[in-house]
Amino acid sequence: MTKQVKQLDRVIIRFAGDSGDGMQLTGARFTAETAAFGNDLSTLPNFPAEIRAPAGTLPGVSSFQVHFADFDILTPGDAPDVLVAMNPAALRANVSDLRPGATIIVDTHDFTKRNLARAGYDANPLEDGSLEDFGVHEVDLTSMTVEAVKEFGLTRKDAARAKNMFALGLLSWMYGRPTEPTVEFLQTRFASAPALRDANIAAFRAGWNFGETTEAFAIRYEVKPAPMPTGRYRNITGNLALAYGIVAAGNLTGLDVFLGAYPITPASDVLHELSKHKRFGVTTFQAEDEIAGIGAALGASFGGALGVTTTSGPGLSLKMETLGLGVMLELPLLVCDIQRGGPSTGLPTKTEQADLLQAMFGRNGEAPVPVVAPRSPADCFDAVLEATRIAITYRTPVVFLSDGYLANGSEPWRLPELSDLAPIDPAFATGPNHTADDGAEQFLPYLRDPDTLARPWAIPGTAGLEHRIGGIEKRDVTGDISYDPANHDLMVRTRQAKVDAVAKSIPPLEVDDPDGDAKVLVLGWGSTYGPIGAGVRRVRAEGVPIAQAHLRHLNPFPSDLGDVLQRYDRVLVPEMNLGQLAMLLRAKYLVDIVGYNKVRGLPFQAAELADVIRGLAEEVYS
Amino acid sequence: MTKQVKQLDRVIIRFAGDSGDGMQLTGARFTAETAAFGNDLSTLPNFPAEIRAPAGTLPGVSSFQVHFADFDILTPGDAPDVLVAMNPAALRANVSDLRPGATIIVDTHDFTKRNLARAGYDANPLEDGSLEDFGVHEVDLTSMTVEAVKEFGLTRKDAARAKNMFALGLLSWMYGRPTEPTVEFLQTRFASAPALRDANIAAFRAGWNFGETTEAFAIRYEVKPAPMPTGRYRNITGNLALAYGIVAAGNLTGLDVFLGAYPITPASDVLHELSKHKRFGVTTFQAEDEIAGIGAALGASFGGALGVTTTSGPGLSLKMETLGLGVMLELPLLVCDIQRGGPSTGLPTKTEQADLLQAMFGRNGEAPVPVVAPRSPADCFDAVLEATRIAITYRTPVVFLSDGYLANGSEPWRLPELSDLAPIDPAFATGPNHTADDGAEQFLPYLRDPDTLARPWAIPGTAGLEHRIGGIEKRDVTGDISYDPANHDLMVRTRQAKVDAVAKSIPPLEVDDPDGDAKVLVLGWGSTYGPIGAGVRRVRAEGVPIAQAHLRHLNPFPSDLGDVLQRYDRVLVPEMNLGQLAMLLRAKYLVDIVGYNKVRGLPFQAAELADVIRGLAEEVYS
Amino acid sequence: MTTSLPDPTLRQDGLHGVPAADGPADRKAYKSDQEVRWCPGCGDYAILAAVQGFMPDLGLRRENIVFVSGIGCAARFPYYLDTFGLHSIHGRAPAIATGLAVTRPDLSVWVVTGDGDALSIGGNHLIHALRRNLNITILLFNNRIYGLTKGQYSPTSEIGKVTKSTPMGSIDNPFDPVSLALGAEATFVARTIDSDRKHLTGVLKAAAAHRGASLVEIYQNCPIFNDDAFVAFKDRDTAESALIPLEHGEPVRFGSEGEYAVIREPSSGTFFAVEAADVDESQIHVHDAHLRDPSAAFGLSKLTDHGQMHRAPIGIFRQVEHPTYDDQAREQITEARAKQGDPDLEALLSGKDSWVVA
Amino acid sequence: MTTSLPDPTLRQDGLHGVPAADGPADRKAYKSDQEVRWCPGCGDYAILAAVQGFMPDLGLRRENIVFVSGIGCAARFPYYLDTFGLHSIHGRAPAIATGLAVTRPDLSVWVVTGDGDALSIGGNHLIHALRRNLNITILLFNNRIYGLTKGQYSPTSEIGKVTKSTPMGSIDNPFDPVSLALGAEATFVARTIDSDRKHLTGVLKAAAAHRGASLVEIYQNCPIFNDDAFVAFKDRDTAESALIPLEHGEPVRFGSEGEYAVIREPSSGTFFAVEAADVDESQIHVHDAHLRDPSAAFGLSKLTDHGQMHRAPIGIFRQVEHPTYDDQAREQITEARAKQGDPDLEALLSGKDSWVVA
Ligand SMILES: Cc1ncc(C[n+]2csc(CCOP(=O)(O)OP(=O)(O)O)c2C)c(N)n1
Ligand SMILES: Cc1ncc(C[n+]2csc(CCOP(=O)(O)OP(=O)(O)O)c2C)c(N)n1
Ligand code: SF4
Ligand code: SF4
Ligand SMILES: [Mg+2]
Ligand SMILES: [Mg+2]
Repeated sequence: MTKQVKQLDRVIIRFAGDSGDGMQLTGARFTAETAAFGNDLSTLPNFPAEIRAPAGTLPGVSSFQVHFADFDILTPGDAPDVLVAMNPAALRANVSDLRPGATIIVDTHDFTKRNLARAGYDANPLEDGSLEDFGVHEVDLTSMTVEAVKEFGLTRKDAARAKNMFALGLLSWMYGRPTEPTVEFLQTRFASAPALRDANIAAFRAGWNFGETTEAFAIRYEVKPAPMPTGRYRNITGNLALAYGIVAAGNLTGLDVFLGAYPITPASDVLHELSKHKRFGVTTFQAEDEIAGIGAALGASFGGALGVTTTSGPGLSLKMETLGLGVMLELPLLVCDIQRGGPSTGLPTKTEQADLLQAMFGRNGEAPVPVVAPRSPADCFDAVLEATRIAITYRTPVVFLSDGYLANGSEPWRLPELSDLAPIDPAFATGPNHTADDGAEQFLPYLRDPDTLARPWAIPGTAGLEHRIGGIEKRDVTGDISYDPANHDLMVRTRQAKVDAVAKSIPPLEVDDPDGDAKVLVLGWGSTYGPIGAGVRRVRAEGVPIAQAHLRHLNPFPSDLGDVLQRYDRVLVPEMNLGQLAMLLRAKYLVDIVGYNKVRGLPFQAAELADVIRGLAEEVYS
Repeated sequence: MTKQVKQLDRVIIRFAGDSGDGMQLTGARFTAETAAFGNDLSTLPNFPAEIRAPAGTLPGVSSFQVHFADFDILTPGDAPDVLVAMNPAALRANVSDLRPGATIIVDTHDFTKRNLARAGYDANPLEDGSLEDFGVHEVDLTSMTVEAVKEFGLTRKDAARAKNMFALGLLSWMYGRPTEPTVEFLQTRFASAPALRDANIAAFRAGWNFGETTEAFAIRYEVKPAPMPTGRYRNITGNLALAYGIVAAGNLTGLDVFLGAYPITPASDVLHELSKHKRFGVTTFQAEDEIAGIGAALGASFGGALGVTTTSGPGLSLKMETLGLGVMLELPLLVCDIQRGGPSTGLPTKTEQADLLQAMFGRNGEAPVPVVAPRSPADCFDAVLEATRIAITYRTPVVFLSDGYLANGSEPWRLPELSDLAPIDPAFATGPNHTADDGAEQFLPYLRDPDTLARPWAIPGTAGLEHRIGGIEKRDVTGDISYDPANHDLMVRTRQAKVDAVAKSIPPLEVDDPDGDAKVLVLGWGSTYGPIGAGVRRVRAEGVPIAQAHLRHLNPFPSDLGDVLQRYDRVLVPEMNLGQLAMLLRAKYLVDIVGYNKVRGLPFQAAELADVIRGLAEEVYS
Repeated sequence: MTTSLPDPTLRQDGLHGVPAADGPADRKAYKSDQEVRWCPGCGDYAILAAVQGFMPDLGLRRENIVFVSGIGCAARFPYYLDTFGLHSIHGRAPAIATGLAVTRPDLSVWVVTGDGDALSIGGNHLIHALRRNLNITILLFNNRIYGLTKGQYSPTSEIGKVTKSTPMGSIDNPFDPVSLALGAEATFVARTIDSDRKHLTGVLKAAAAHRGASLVEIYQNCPIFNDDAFVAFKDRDTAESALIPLEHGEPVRFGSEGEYAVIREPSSGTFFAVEAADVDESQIHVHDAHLRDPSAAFGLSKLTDHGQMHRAPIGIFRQVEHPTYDDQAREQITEARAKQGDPDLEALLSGKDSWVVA
Repeated sequence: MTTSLPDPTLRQDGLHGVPAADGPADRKAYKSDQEVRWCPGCGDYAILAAVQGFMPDLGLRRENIVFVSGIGCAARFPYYLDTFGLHSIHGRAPAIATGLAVTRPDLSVWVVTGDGDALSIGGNHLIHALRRNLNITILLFNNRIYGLTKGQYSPTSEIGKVTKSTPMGSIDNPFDPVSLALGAEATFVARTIDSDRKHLTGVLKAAAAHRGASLVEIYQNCPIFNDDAFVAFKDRDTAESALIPLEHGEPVRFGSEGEYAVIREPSSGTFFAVEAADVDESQIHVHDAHLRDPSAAFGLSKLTDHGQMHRAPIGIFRQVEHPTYDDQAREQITEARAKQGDPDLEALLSGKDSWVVA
């Protein structure tokens, strides 16, 4: 039968099921097809904190949301247009997020008394009319899948397992996604298990055909490719972009990379990924704890490698004493914190921005470090290169602040031309750097570059540069132990001045103020970039002028930030914390920042921010 | 011969010698005599970081300064009037601090070529006229001591050792100090070694008689007792007052005290002192590291004891993760940080105020804790009782911020009437705190007191109150694990609100503005109280109206702080850091605080602050 | 292998001082209201069942029992027992338990920890708790993997283990928790396995009965991330010839018909597993868990192979009396009071050098 | 007890890969310009002299030697040697050395640490460095006290020790660093003493020659805070009957005329010191440091008494070959390159699923 085709500019689909149902894989595949098709897209996975909560229960629900469009989009979307629910729990956990009139595709197979109860339903939602605002498609995905793959002689369990591919096939049909990539993927993925391979491919095709043939689905949707700058693209998550950025940093500095890390959600994947790239001269060391992880990285830096450590909030707390040593030693070091919900163990799998002040101040004494934050998944690549530039140029530890949303979210990434990436020169000291009055050639480990205030990086193995350094206060220039009061005051100020001096190398803040007539500035940092941008867009679309700027450098701030803030009547700073950046801005610039703060473990929604911005704009412009 | 007696209102004496010369003891004894005599006083010991640097070298010099007067004084004084130097290094290390015309008493015995060289003197300062601005008394203290004690048949080494008592005797004579206390002290101290006892007493008497008889000393000085409020007094250091405060806290709460600590300068003495007071129900646990120290203390708190941990900056960094757990568990816990020079190992034996922001923000996530700081050595007693009140009443960890200057400095302390100390009720939960709709009696571990927002403290052993808590986000009221976004936002805000609520229990800020006409306010926190007060006095003495206020509560601030700041044209905040309190004030109140910052590892000097205050006043009043 | 515990009100053992329950309790009383959330087939279920099963036998008041854990799948344990519980942070449970045990002689304090929690981040607290002989019972759930973080190798994983963080295989020697504990002066060291409820229960009861730090390594299967770790011990055919049960005072024999035995090679002093038939009965090593010298116990721990496991001794390796840290800490307080008399705060504060201003 | 080291360019030992010096150096070359700042009579002076003394014999380039230390009196050591040095933070030296050793095969990496630094706050890093068999040489200066912080008891202090923090005496069992290291799978474990320059030098050279983690416990006197800790070993009359020298392949005899010997009691397997005269030569234990099984070495470590010491074995307890963590980490990189070919960053970034927008 021929089907009606409807044009859409954007669609938000959420796949939801039990942890065991392979929803992350399904979402990833749909995303890959969508990317290949050429839409712009943004994704948001959401998994339970438990390894595997009991099947069919709410805590066991895992979901993956993908937002794709024929224009450039900034977020995974607020309210899904389509929900694929593989069991009652998946339905119950997600239905309240849907927009009115949304489409729901449910696998009815598990809607048994028992499973409804496990999900906390007293009545069957498919029957009690509670879903009447939605377009519900009841399909026994499981049985159809089992039927479709019976020829391959799998156990019933394995056969049923392929239902996620059936669902993927159906959705691929609905939105005219290309199918080859997925077929190829399944071929390689299950190369070693032919039966599984064929079953999954068959299920996938069966799902497609089901859409094609059944009456139930009368409409297909078309979302045209989005116009994008020319170039080669790939879809990438924040953690992957971070890992690749670290590999690239080794390449651009010409240094071996040493990662010292202790596993912790949501940072572990960076360790996993980097452990695969040994041939790039990347060594990964799974340490006994976070302290050993940063300690080993610092030792590697002392030896002339690019020392890196990756962790999340609780781990960062443990690294603080050693980070302070790094500040004293003035050695390059990358400390990457993939922020999660806190305090303490908090919400390990949820996102948050509440480690900014810890990164700034979490050490004893005056121990300043530069802080850099990426704004989107793909931006993790560029941001970590910037962090590396600062660390190497200024001989200092740098804290890189990503978060769970960036880490696991994905977006299309336009691949950089390697030739466009600026090399970073470690400029090791190779000989004496001073001639004494008596004409003797000397090496002075704390004699600084007058411009950057950086000290020489003299690595073991360099004849004549033997020297000893440590965590006790050091005499200016010589680096010898010094208890002299004036010297201490000087060194404390010099370490601060060195970090402040980084600002000289930071470009002016980019302010997006289309007509230059906005009186309200929305300023953010980190992963709020997408939601803020989307919110700003909506309000602008209503004809209200709004300026937007986003900070990559949290310490030091760009030199012109103060002037920028002065230019606007009101400055709104949305943060997924209780106002940490706002506090730093208020203290430094004495500007009465308006904070909008939510600490829900979830990214902001565009609509929510649009309301806040609109509200503020009304005050200002009325 | 009869000697002329000269009246003085105040004198600053510094005893300086090699680490082995017993200068700390000498100073302590002179202080005890002075206290007994009834002067007001303030002391400042200063020891080398090395255990025992080579004898006769500058790094080996140890000194003790005592300032006493016939009026109430606030600091150990800026420039000594008298220096007692037991060797060339002691002279060289201290002479530059003296006021012009100061008196120097040198033990000439060690002024040999070799010892002059070790101290870095090319020429003998006693001969090259470099000391002409001073009144120098050259005395071979060592030989006279050896002579004085020869009858007791000590080795020459032991005999010479008594020279510090000879010096003490001489100074005691010069300033008319009572001698009995010291004689008694020596009798008990050396009870087990009669020869040493007699020798030291003899040396002490010999020193006194030498002053009495020799022509060299023509003048005796008299410093009348200072008028002080009636009561019983003792001289006390900050660390001792802190230890006693903790013992008293156990007494006032009726709880056993458990101290989990790992030794670290300058906090170790608190562990040492508390380990002596087991009979007060104080258990001290020398842990394997700082993390175990706070962990054990937190475990003890869970069990219903008063959990305490003591440390210094680097140790506080290590405790942060566990402190965050304490914030989640909402249990009482005292975390005492005796700040020292940082960052990293920094200047272990020097003082600093640079851990304030670490205390405020050094944990992952939003993890607020109240912060309290003492203002003087004796005030450590009251301040830790206040910290205990907050910790117990609000079920929260509290950070107590002392520093090296308070820890080792001393002053007379008017002993409190025990009956005046308010009891602190731990108010353990004893039964269910909620009746369910079905009438069932329940215990809800996170059901809060509406006023304080404190949760119940239900300790093991209480039948029916069995419950489980941990570091994962908890559901409001029940304390069960919860990953619910709205609940997380609520709990984050509630923990913050609870700490903010402490402000309701804090008295209004005391502002000392004698005629209420000052336009300049000098605001401080912690150990700067003395120097600031002394500086303010000097400027007021010149007829310039200056207001002074000092913060005991750094988090939350007293509720009226904002209004106070508004009342003054200019607010000066002197800090021994780069402006940490200033930053908090600017951020919260948007007031353009004027910071005065020195990070020299030494307390401010009254004269220095007077200049700064005067300078600012001139701007404002002109 | 089952130890019956004397009436808690009388006994001088590990539970001395912990108030006895008024009446018998049943296992249900120890089940909390929380839904258990481990993966299907996780060995943790069996251990939970065993613990809930024998808790009533201890005859203690439930409110005087505290389970302290760190972080990990294993560390979720306390939520499922209706006693007091503290799910703390990664690796710190022994430290936290220290403050609790020292200040509360009336509590039975248990620590539940995983191989990563106990031996990786928490290694230092563990060896110090053992060294001090703190009166606590430590259950080390050893699944030879990081479960909660989804399958990285742990300090007990075999060399060459391929995991997410070691695609080319791990290169660290694993710890043997028993050897490590003996090297750290532990007074009670045992090993058992999730799949043998009777053995598990017997060892845990003996551990509870020991006054001092008891370390019990429990081989625990993680079907999701390390399913084959203990196959040799689970599989009916191989289990009996793979597990070497140590019984105090008994010759060490194993195998379905006791066809294997353990002997000590005289010159090197090394223990070997042999065919019982090949040696004289007199050569078979007789296990003595009560030896002061831990060397024999240490030697036996070296019979454990650390690759894909096919052989390991289980049972109590060492069990010796030694004063506990917490008992002595409390005795010092008693002694101080006896010596120095009742505390007098006023006298303390005024000290020796006070003076009066009238 | 002295080990002569082969030409560094040829050897396959612990120093393999570290460039050889062009010519002979003398000890002065190893003295830094920093004034040594320990108390008069501190055992650290003797150790420093010994190290400065034999460093030239290693025949290495000075710039390829790195000393990493933690915090404590002992930890000041690196300042006094004119090599590269890192005086880090308390307890973390082994962790820091790990990153250095793994990334720089051309360096000779030494860790200097105290009993508090290594066994208290740093215990976990120490046992993990040993377990991994990192190619570093660890000098543990054991003065059985916290020196730098002015005399609190340490994890090696005897029970009952009265210190500033334990006025009524300490109540913790001390660790035996040798037992602990063996429990942690260490491949080279030795003990020596500051007062015997020859023995000290010999053991340290052997440690440097070992490829893998070498732990050398050095009894070090702290005259200021723990002066009597090792009296029995210093005092001429008692020393020879107090120290039990272990020599690989030799029967264990001691005493000025070798009048004492060590035997292993057959049934328990425990080692005892006896009058040589009372036993048959054949009963005397012959030391084998190369046994794979560490049990005998562990047993010998238990001859150490941990009270006021009057008996302790010194020498090399264990020395066995085992692949090192750092060598293997580097081999994996080489292997990866061989297998997967030269790195291609562009290919890595674009991955398998990239597409082109024209
Ligand atoms: C400070 C800190 N670091 C890391 C983590 C992440 N983490 C949680 S559990 C765990 C290891 C779990 O392994 P194990 O202790 O063996 O317990 P299992 O899950 O296997 O039972 C890690 C690395 C954390 N929660 N906190
Ligand atoms: C994080 C931290 N905690 C505590 C200290 C204080 N501290 C310095 S050295 C030391 C112990 C020294 O003992 P040991 O390691 O035996 O060395 P020794 O001085 O005896 O040579 C301590 C507790 C510190 N510097 N840093
Ligand atoms: S991951 Fe492994 S250890 Fe954790 S719950 Fe699942 S099966 Fe058990
Ligand atoms: S305190 Fe002891 S260990 Fe430290 S330098 Fe002095 S003598 Fe040596
Ligand atoms: Mg595990
Ligand atoms: Mg020591």
